[in-house]
Formats: sequence, structure tokens, C-alpha cells
Amino acid sequence: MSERVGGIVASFAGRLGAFTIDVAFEIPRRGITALFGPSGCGKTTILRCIAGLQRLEGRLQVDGEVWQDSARGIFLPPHKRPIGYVFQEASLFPHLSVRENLLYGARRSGTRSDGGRGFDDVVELLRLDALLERSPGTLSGGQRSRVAIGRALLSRPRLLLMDEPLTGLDLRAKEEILPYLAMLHREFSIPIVYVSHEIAEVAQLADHMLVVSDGKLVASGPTAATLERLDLGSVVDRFEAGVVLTCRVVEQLSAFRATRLDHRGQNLVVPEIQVPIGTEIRLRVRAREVSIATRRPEGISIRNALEGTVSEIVEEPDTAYAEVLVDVGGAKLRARLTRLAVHDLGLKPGQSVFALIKSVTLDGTPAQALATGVSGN
Amino acid sequence: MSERVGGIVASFAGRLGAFTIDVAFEIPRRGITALFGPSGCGKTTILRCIAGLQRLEGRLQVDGEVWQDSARGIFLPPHKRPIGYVFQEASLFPHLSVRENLLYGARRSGTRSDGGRGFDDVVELLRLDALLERSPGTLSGGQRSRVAIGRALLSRPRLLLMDEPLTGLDLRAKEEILPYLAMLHREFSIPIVYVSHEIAEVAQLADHMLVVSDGKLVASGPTAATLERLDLGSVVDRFEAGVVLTCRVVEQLSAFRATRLDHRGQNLVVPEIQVPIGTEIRLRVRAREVSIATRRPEGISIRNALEGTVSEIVEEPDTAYAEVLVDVGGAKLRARLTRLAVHDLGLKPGQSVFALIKSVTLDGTPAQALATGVSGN
Amino acid sequence: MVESIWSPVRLTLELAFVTTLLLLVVGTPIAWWLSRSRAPWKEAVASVVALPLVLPPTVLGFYLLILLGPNGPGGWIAGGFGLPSLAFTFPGLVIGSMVYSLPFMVQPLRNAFDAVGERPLEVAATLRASPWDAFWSVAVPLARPGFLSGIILTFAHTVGEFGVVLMIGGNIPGETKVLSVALFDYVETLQWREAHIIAGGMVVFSFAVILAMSLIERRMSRARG
Amino acid sequence: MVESIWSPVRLTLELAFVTTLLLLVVGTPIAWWLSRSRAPWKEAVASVVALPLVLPPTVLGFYLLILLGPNGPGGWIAGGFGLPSLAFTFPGLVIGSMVYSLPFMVQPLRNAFDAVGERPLEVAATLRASPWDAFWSVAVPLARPGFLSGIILTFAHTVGEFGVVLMIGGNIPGETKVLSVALFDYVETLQWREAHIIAGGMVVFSFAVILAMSLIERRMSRARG
Amino acid sequence: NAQSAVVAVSANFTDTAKELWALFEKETGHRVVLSFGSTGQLYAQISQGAPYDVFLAADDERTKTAIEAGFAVEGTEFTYATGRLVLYSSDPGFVTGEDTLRKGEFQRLAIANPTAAPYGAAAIETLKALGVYEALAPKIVQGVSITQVYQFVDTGNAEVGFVALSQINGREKGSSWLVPQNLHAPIAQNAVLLKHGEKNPVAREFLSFLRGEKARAVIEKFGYATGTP
Ligand SMILES: Nc1ncnc2c1ncn2[C@@H]1O[C@H](COP(=O)(O)OP(=O)(O)OP(=O)(O)O)[C@@H](O)[C@H]1O
Ligand SMILES: Nc1ncnc2c1ncn2[C@@H]1O[C@H](COP(=O)(O)OP(=O)(O)OP(=O)(O)O)[C@@H](O)[C@H]1O
Ligand SMILES: [Mg+2]
Ligand SMILES: [Mg+2]
Repeated sequence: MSERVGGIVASFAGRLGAFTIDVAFEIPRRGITALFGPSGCGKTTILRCIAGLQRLEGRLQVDGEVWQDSARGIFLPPHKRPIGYVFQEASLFPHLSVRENLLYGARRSGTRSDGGRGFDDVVELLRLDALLERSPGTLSGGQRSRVAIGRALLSRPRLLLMDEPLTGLDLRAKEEILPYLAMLHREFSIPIVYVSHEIAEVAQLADHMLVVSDGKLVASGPTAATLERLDLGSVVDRFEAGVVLTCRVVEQLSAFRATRLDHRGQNLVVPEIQVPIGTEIRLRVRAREVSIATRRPEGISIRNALEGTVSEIVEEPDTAYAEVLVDVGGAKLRARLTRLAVHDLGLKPGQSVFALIKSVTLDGTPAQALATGVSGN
Repeated sequence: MSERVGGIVASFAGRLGAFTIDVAFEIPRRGITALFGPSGCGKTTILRCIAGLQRLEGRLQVDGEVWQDSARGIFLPPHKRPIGYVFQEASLFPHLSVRENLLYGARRSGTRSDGGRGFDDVVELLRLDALLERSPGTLSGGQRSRVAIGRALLSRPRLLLMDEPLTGLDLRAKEEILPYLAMLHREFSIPIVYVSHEIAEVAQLADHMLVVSDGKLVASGPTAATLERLDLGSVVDRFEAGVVLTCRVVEQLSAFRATRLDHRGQNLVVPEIQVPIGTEIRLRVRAREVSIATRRPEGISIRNALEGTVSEIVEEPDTAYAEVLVDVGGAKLRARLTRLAVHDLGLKPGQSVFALIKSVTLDGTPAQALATGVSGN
Repeated sequence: MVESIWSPVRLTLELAFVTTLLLLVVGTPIAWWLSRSRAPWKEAVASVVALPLVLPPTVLGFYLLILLGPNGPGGWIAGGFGLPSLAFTFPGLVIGSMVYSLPFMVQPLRNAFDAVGERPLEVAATLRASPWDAFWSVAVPLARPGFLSGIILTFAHTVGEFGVVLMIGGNIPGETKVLSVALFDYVETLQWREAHIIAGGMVVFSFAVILAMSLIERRMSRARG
Repeated sequence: MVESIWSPVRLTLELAFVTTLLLLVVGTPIAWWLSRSRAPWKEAVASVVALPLVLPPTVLGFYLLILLGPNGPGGWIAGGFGLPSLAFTFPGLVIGSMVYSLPFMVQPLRNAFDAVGERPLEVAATLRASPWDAFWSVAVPLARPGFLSGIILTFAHTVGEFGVVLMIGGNIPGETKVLSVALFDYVETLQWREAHIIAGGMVVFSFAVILAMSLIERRMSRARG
Repeated sequence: NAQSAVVAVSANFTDTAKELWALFEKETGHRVVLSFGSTGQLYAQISQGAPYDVFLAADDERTKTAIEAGFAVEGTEFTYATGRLVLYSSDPGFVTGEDTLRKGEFQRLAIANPTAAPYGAAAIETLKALGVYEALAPKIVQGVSITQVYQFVDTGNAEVGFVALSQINGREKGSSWLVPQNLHAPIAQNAVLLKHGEKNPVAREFLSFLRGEKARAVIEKFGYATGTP
């Protein structure tokens, strides 16, 4: 579990029936990587290749260890890869109780109660206490998903592969599990590759993104940068586009459970983030959460108004919408407005405006505040 | 398929292992009903009881027909109930091709190409063309879900029971399928009972809600009214709480692809809704989308500012937030603000304020605009 | 030898074919019932189904002889056709073979039906398929591997079956003298060359039949795999 | 009769028990290979496994005599023990019974392994279980119904098996004279009362054994059902 | 069909019966169907109404039982052949005479099941008469029929065995010793007319054919003795 250079370097190519996949990507050692793309684009296939369950031509190197190299005939069998895999369907062992399912991987990888990943912790996190002696056949869909997550977590993975693990879970469960995953990755530096359809989940959790479409990699990179690119519109739901701002904590307003941040000289107030003064954090700001004012607004509940310059206005044909890019000290905020508003306010590139941010989402770290979107109202 | 009085009147009680369920509810004939509640609360069990797959004590009457009455020993076997059931797991027939799966129910209920539910329409809607000759074993997770939905739609149901059918689907697919369901219900008056964890989906689609927790019905009624109730906080994610406003279309602003609405004398502008002037529509406004201004704001991109009176302020303990209820001509808008903002603006019950609405969601009908949230920026 | 061999060959194939077919008809509902029933005594019934195996074939044949004979129920049935007994007739042979091969049909079928599980039948019911319809359109196709096993075991066993057939059939040429009995005759009279030829023929032929059935089954399931 | 019957009873049970056990050992890997291999000729192997059934037991027994005899591999092995042949020995009986009952073990096991599917083994692999480990901890428990069927069919068949045993056993009291042979003797010499008693005892005992096994299996699976 | 008869034949007599059958059909033009089986099995079938007209048993016991039980016609029983016992080995030169038994330089001696097969009983009697039974008893293996004994010996699984002369007749290998008939009771094979064939002229004709000179010549050719009935 030592910190090594490398991360994951992978390339896979092959055919499944009429479907062709051909991808090459790198995933940095540190961080959570989202595998994102429409249904049937090949996400599960990529995950299976990494786990060694599917054998396509290609190369795979994890932390400097070569797990697969078709050219040299190297292929590490799946059970020798220290991964945790959460399958798209829960796939519990029907002949084992919930407890035995959880312990199956744990026993085989010598898990004891080591910080954060002990049996009891996982059981508590996933609320499995009452289910331990039950048979998987009697569980509800969401309960099965939770057991599957727990089973993978308890197998002491050095790399966690999760195929839409949180679908079928209610918001409360999601809100409890997501920060745990972030913590896992942070404290044990376990990289996580996470398949998801939900951009909100991706944005909240992922440091990196791989965007796949029809078996090809169409974009990859840090979540912020990837989301900033406008041309993902067809893949990423446009409502969810946004940018990431890097800020520094400058003051804790404990009475209001709020924290004041600095972004290149301007102030932002967000719900409390319990980290020391001076910590750098990243905020994700979704285009739909940003409004524009032509002068500094007063008497309004939106606390965060960043001064900037309109750099570009992109009208979406055939819709009511336009996207306005505002340059705030170098960072480009995106605001999604109605074309009516653009017209009424007479917005033009070069114009000086205030970007009103209704709410932000903490990006990646720190964990305490990850659980929920954070309103800057 | 005639319009009859009745709808669904049901009551079920029984035990599954240690789990006890005891619910009684009514579902009106017209409309989509969401079955909502945390994982393991009994949603699937209720659906199975309605379908006749699970036999608990109770009564079930659909459109005046008694499908079950344990007291009188009546139990209509499942295959005689004209339902369509989308299971939580896709459950395709592995020995049949996708086409044969789709046709299985269609053949047995005499479906022909009748408007909107013909084979080709469903195949197109669900983008199944390329998959028709494939075997279910080779499909991706999302592809399987789509086939399962298509199969249920093609069985000519007079009642559609859907157990989280859209999990595992990307946003684009969801946005295509949801309006179709709304249309189904509207044009063929097929009631739909829809299990979902996602309040956004529920709010967008459902006219009615049944909220279940631990085998008991904790709330039921029209979606709007149910979402308005504050005490659902623990069940419904608080971020997603909101209210529904009933408005009338007064003007089409075609140049901006926008529509002007009237809400009890006040104006709202929303992205274009192609319905005749005078049509009544319902807008869902989420608490997190509402800001408060103490005077009418100017030079700001938020177009919709409704004048009203603060009727209640509820601070959430241990968080940065407070919920402010604003009475707008009788309707109670909810705004989720930071406690810092409440303090800075000096908000008090009785105070006159403007509720700024950044975006709204059309509730239920009309279908054309259902696909996407609608920003009122 | 050449002409005389065709009659047993025909008879053997007829017997194996008819027995397998009838056992499919009889064994399928039994297996289905064993798989789905919740009756507390169903395992007892399942055990009874396996019992014909426990008795040596000639002994089983002897009891069958009594059952089929003029004083047993078989004779009573045979009386309807103007025969003294079902023994020493082709129908009698079929009944004997069926009793003896019953477990080979029922066991694999029951396991296959068990493996199908509840869900596909529930799905079929929600798609308007009656239990009868769902049985044919879902349970039977999904249980195909079990049918294959049942058919192979029954067919092979009936071809090779000997003790019961000899006892009930009485070795009457053209009527009850099947190939295995003919083979027995050759071995008994130490005509080993002939015995080798027949045994070799039976093995090669059965191998071909079984292989063909397996390949067809696997191809059908691969088409869907 | 009373004393003389216990030796065949013991021998029969021993034979059925040892044969079933050894067939489990031999049949399981064969069935597993048939279920998992992608070799194009595996269906041919599967068909060969079914072939012992096709030959009449006495004929099969005759060929076994040749194989076990001084000029066959069996004689070669027996030479190691200072015997001319494996025929007329208990190990020879076991080998004969195994050959004849092989399909009853392999067919149900293969079907059960097929029904397990790939997924549980993939899951096991991601949880660090080696193929060997996964086979024992996942495939075998999930294939339990197939094991039950295989054991029941093999056990019952070995108890009733007769032709082969008769052929290679030599009917040596206390060594190779099993119950079915004793029963045959009684029928052959028209001692039907004794025959009825033995047959009844075999049926009742086997019924009890099979029922007990089934109930234990169902209870185990219900604990997890 | 009055023009044909079914004859149940003990399996050890198969070869002989087939030649007799051909001869009979050629001479009389009647059809005869032969059905082979072990004597016990044939008897069980007869007792259950098997459509046999004539019963050629391998002993003289079950024909008697058949008459007593009313399945056969009284007064029609006769010995159609008397078996000759032979000590046989497939190894040329192995059997040299009764001294082979006295020396006992073999590991297995095959005999037919003495309770069911007359050849088995005769074998035991022979061993006892020679006074070697006690010594050889542990080496005895039993075949269910005389055919099986021959197979045991022929495949070499047993070095020696008591078989019927009819079995090794005309086979030019191995070594043998024809057991003198005074060492055991005669192995009488009896024939009887069954009730089913009582009114069948072909059945009666076949029985008288069997007693005739031509038939006896054939029977003796196959290694049986025939006495005057
Ligand atoms: N055996 C096969 N034959 C033909 N096509 C196949 C086969 N296996 C997979 N595919 C196709 O490969 C594509 C990729 O499948 P994959 O399961 O990786 O998709 P995915 O991105 O995980 O989708 P989803 O989000 O729906 O789970 C799909 O279009 C699928 O239909
Ligand atoms: N056979 C059983 N024995 C014991 N408990 C059972 C049994 N079957 C179901 N349950 C329990 O009944 C409860 C309701 O299950 P159900 O499947 O209806 O939940 P659900 O609301 O659909 O959950 P999810 O959203 O996770 O699918 C669950 O807590 C489940 O564990
Ligand atoms: Mg997938
Ligand atoms: Mg459920």
C-alpha cells in the first residue's frame, strides 16, 4: 500500500459480438476516477478488463506492476489482482448468509479490524446489522447492493472497481456511503474507479473522469477540466455542466456553521467545512446554479457574488437557453440563463458583471462536507 | 379501457420473515403514483401484492373489479391481471432473443400497432433496433433495463407497475422515457405505480405519492401536497423538498422560446410550453432553487420574483441551513437559505419579501416540456 | 446373421424410442410436481421414484411379470384386448422399460426445473401467460439441459437394458427379442465374433445418437448464449 | 438363511458406499471439465461417458472380464498383488460398478455445474479466491442438488446392479457375493419367499437411505432459501 | 397358429437347438420359434402365462415342478440330453487329468452356481468324489451359468473350470479332461410339453422329433450323451 509512482496505465482493444472497444487511458494513483458514458458504451467491459474477468488484447499496469501485456503474454489471473469489485448486479452468493458473504473476501485477504475497514465499521456504515444472518434471497434490492459494497470493501482492495454501486439506494444511504468512499481513498490511498450515469454523483465524488462513448474514449482528465469543456454537451447532460473553483479557507463562522473562503481576492461563504484555516479546497459550481447581475445586488439571500467579465455568450439553438462564460480572475465560471434574461440585461462580451452563486458542491476533498451539496445562499 | 370510477383501493398486511407490512391506500384512476421510501421499506413487496405475485392477507380492488379479497377467498391469479410489471432486476428470458422477449407479452395480449404502443414505436423510443436479434446475456445493464420496460409496455397493460425502471439508465434515456410514460398515462389513461428513490424523478412524473417507511404508509396524497409537508424531512431528502404552484399560460414569447404564466396575479416566465393560452399547468419549485430578496431586485438574470410574506422560519439544528416559508397569494413557497443569510437580511415572520425562483420543473403535464427541468433564469 | 439382425435392431430402436417418448410424457409432470409442490411428503415420492433402480433387473422383471401377468392388473388390462397378459408383448416391454428407467428421466428433469427458479414464471405471469402456457414457453425451454440428460440416460439405458426386458419379453423373435437379448444370445453361445460386431454397432450407433443430440442442444443454447 | 444373509448385505453396502464415494471423486472433475472446457471435442467425451449404459450389463461384464483379466491392464495391476486378475476381487467389483454407474454421476453433476454459471466464480475471483478455492467454496455448494441426484442414482444403481457384478464377481461368499446375486439365486431356484423378503428389505432400506439424503439436502438448502 | 410352436430353450442348449430347429423345419415344413433364457427365468415366465408350448430345461427338476404346479402336461416329460462335465483350461497342456485337481497348482477354479445349475452341482460332486473339495473350496469362483464359467476360463481370469463338453466341442484350443460319468449324478436335461401347447400338434411333433434318431445324432454331435428315455 506504499505510495508508488504510476497509477493505472491501460489500453484495451477487442470485439464483443458487433461491439468494438478500443481505449487507452491513464488513471493517476491518487483519486477517484469516474467512468462515465451512456448505456452500452463499454463501461462495464472496461472494468472487467481491469479486473481480469474479460480478456481482451491490451496492456494494463497498476502501480508499476504489469497485470496484463498481451504482447508479452502476461496476464495476471483475477484472483491475484488485489482489487475490490462491485458488480452492476449485486451478485451475492446465494448459499451464504449475509455475514458469510461479507466475510468471504475478508477471510481470503486477511482483513482484521484495521482503521475504517474493519467488519464492524463496514456493517455499521452500510446498516447491515439486522441483516447479518439473513439469506441473500430474502433481501430487498437496495439491501443486496449494500451487502455487495460491503463485501468488496472488506476484501482489502488496493484498487476499488465499482459498477454503479449506488443505483437502487436511497439518498440517505448514498449520502452516507459517498463520503466513506472519499475517506477510503484519502486515508488508505485506495484508488477508486467508479462507473456512474449520474453526473451529480460524478461531480461530487470524482477527481478524474473518463468519458466513454461507443467503445471509444472521448474525453479524460481532471473532473473540473473535463466538465469545463463545452463540447461534451451531447454526453454530459448540459444542465449539469459546471466548473471547479480552487479556494482557500480564511475564516470559520461557527455561529452560522459557515466558512468564509477566498477565491483570487474575492470572498465566498459556504456551509461549514471543518478544516484548518489556509487549507485549499475545490468547489464545483454548476452552470444552472449561477445567475448574473449587472450591478452588485443587495438585500438578497444569495451571499456569493463574484465580480467578473463576460467572455463569451453561447446561445443554444431551438431552446430558451444561453450559456454565459464569466471570467473571474482567470477562472471561467459558466452561467446558464434564459435567452430572455440575456436580452433583458443586454449582456455583451466584455461587460463587467456579478456572478451570483446559489450553491456550490465541494469537489473531492475534504470529506466531512462531501456528503451534501453545499448551498451558498 | 373505459374510464370507470374507482382506481385502486388496496390493503395488505402480513409478514416476511421478521419484516411486517401493513398498508392501506387508495390510488386514483387517473395519474402516475410514486411509491417512495428508503431501501427495504416494502415497496417491492407492495408492488408484488398488487401484481398477485405475493399473496398476503388483504383486499385489492382495481377499477371496481375485486382482484383480491382474503375475507371472501377471492384471489385473481397474476396472469389474469391486466398489468405490466417492470421488475427491479431486468429478469429477461435468457432463452429468447430481445425481439422474442418484447413479443412475449405482446402476443399474449393481442397488441397490434395501436397508437403509441405499437412494437415499432416502443423499439424506437427505447432505442432497441440494433439489439433485436441479440440474446439477453450479451446486453449491458442499461440495455437490459430498456428491454424490460419495452416488454411490459407491449403487454397492453391496464395498470403499469414499475420497480425502479430507470436506474441504470443515462439521463438522455431517462429524458426520453419519462415523457412517454406521462403520455401513456394521459392518452390511454393507464395508471402507473412507480417505485423510485429519486425525488427528482418522482416530482417530475408523479401526480400522487405513497410514502412508505418500514412497512407502514407514512404519507400519501397528491405529490404537491405531500412534498409541501415539512415533516417528511427524514424520508424525503430535504434538499429536494419543494412545492407545486398552479399557473395559467397567458402569453407565448416565441422569439425567446419562452412562455409567460400567471400565478394568482403575478407573472412568471418559463421556457416555452407549447400549450394553448389559458391552459392550467403545475410548476414544481424546489426549496433549493428559491432565494429571497427584501426588495424587488433589478439588473439580475433571475426573471421570476414573486411577492409574498414570510410565514415561518425553521432553522435546522446543527446545520448551516434554515427553511423559510413564504406565503404567495395563499400558496406556500419554501426557500432553503443559509442561516447566515437569514441573519444578514434580518428575516422575520410577517415580513414582506420577494421569492426569487431560479428554475422550475413542470409537474405532471403537459408532456412536451416534461423531459427537462425548466429554468426560469 | 445379416437378415436375422434387423428384426432385433428395429425392435430395439422402437423400444428405446417409445420408452423415451412415453417417459418424457410421464416423467415431466412428475418432475414438475416434485419441483414445485410444497407437500411435506413430496420427498417420499421422490425417493419412491428412485426405487426401481434398487432391485436387480431380473428381480424387478419378475415382479413386473407378476403385475403384468394374468393375475395382476396388467392381465386385467390385457383382457380388454383379448390377451391373457401384458407380459411377452411389446406394450409389456415398454411398461417394464419405463418403470426401470423412470428415475433417469425424473431426476435430471426435477433438478433442471428447480434451477429455473420462480422468477421467470413470475415474469411470464405478469405477461399474461397462464401457468400452462408459462410451463411450455418458459420452464421447458429453460430446463432443456435436464431434458437432454433425461433423454440420453433413458435412451441409452433402454438400449442396453436387458434383465427386465428378457424377463418380461421372453425373447420372442420379432416381437420381444431386442438387440441386447440377441447380443446376450451370442455371448451365451460363445459366438464372440458376432457379439463383438453387435456390441460395436450398438456402441457406435448410440455414440452417434447421443453426440448428435448433445450438439443440437448446445447449438440451440449457444444461439441464445 | 438369517446368518448367511448378513455377509451379502454387508458386502452390498460396502460396494455401494465405496463405488459412490469413488465415483464422486472421479466424476466430479470429469463433470467440471465437461461444464467448463471449451474444447470442441468435449461433447464427444460427454457422449462416451454415457456409453457404458448402452451395453447390456452381462456383455459389458464380459468386456470387463477381458480388461481385468491376465491379458488386460487389470491383470497387470493385479500382478502387483500376486493375483492373476482383478476379477473375483472386491476392487474388481468396484471398478466394474464404477464404469457402469459413471453416467449417473457425471450427467447430473455436469448439469448442476452448468447451472451455476460464470458469475459466482467471477465474484469469487475478485474476492481473492483461487480457482481451486472457488470451486470448493462456491461451485460445489451451489451444485448440491446435482450431487444429491448423482449420489442417489449411483447408490441405488449399485445396490441393484447385477449383471456386471455377477459377471466379474464370481459369487465368492464374503468377498464378492452381493445381495443382488443372492436374490438372483433365490429367484432362479424358485425360492420365492426368500426372494420376497430380500427384495422387500432392499427396497425399504434404500427408500430410507434415499429419503434421508433428500431431506438433509432440502433442509440445508432451505436454511439458505 | 396351429402350424407353429414356441419352444423355450435353456440357454446352454442354444447352439444345438438352432441346428435341430433348422432340421425340423426343413423336414416338417412347420414353423418353430425358439426362445432362450436361463432355466429359472423360463420357469418364472411359464408360471406367469408365457406363451410357450415346449420347455427344454437344463435340468430335470424344473420340468417336474412344472408338472406338479400344473403348467405342463403329465406324462410328456423325458430326458432329451445328458450333459458331460469337462475340466477345461484355455492353456494348452495345463489340464492333464484328475491330477490337475489333486495338485491344485492354480489360484482359481470356476464352477457354475451349484444351487441353480446342474453342472455346478455335478462339479461339486466330482470334487468331493476325488476328495479334493476341502482343499480347493477357497479357490472356487462361481459363474451364474455354465456359459459364464466358460468365459471366466476362456479370458484367463480363472485358470481352470468345469464346463460342459458341448461348449468346447469343436474348439481347437486349450486342454481338457472329460470327467467320468461315475463321479457325479447324471446331468439330465428334460423336456416337457406345456399346457399352452397341449393342443398344438406342432409342439407334440417337435417333441417326438427330438426323440428321433436324427435329432439324437445332432445332440450327440454337440457333446451330449443321449440315453433311451
Ligand atoms: N457477447 C456480446 N455480443 C455482442 N455485444 C456485446 C456482447 N457483450 C457486450 N456487448 C455489447 O458491448 C457493449 C458494451 O457493454 P457494457 O456492458 O460494457 O456497457 P456499459 O457501458 O456497462 O452499459 P450500461 O451502462 O448499460 O451497463 C454493449 O453495447 C453490449 O451490447
Ligand atoms: N423472506 C423474507 N424474510 C425476511 N425478510 C424479508 C423477506 N423478504 C423480504 N424481506 C424484507 O422485507 C423488506 C421489504 O422488502 P422489499 O423488497 O419490499 O423492499 P423495497 O422497499 O423494495 O427495498 P429496495 O428499495 O431496497 O428494493 C426488506 O427489509 C426485506 O429485507
Ligand atoms: Mg454496465
Ligand atoms: Mg425493491
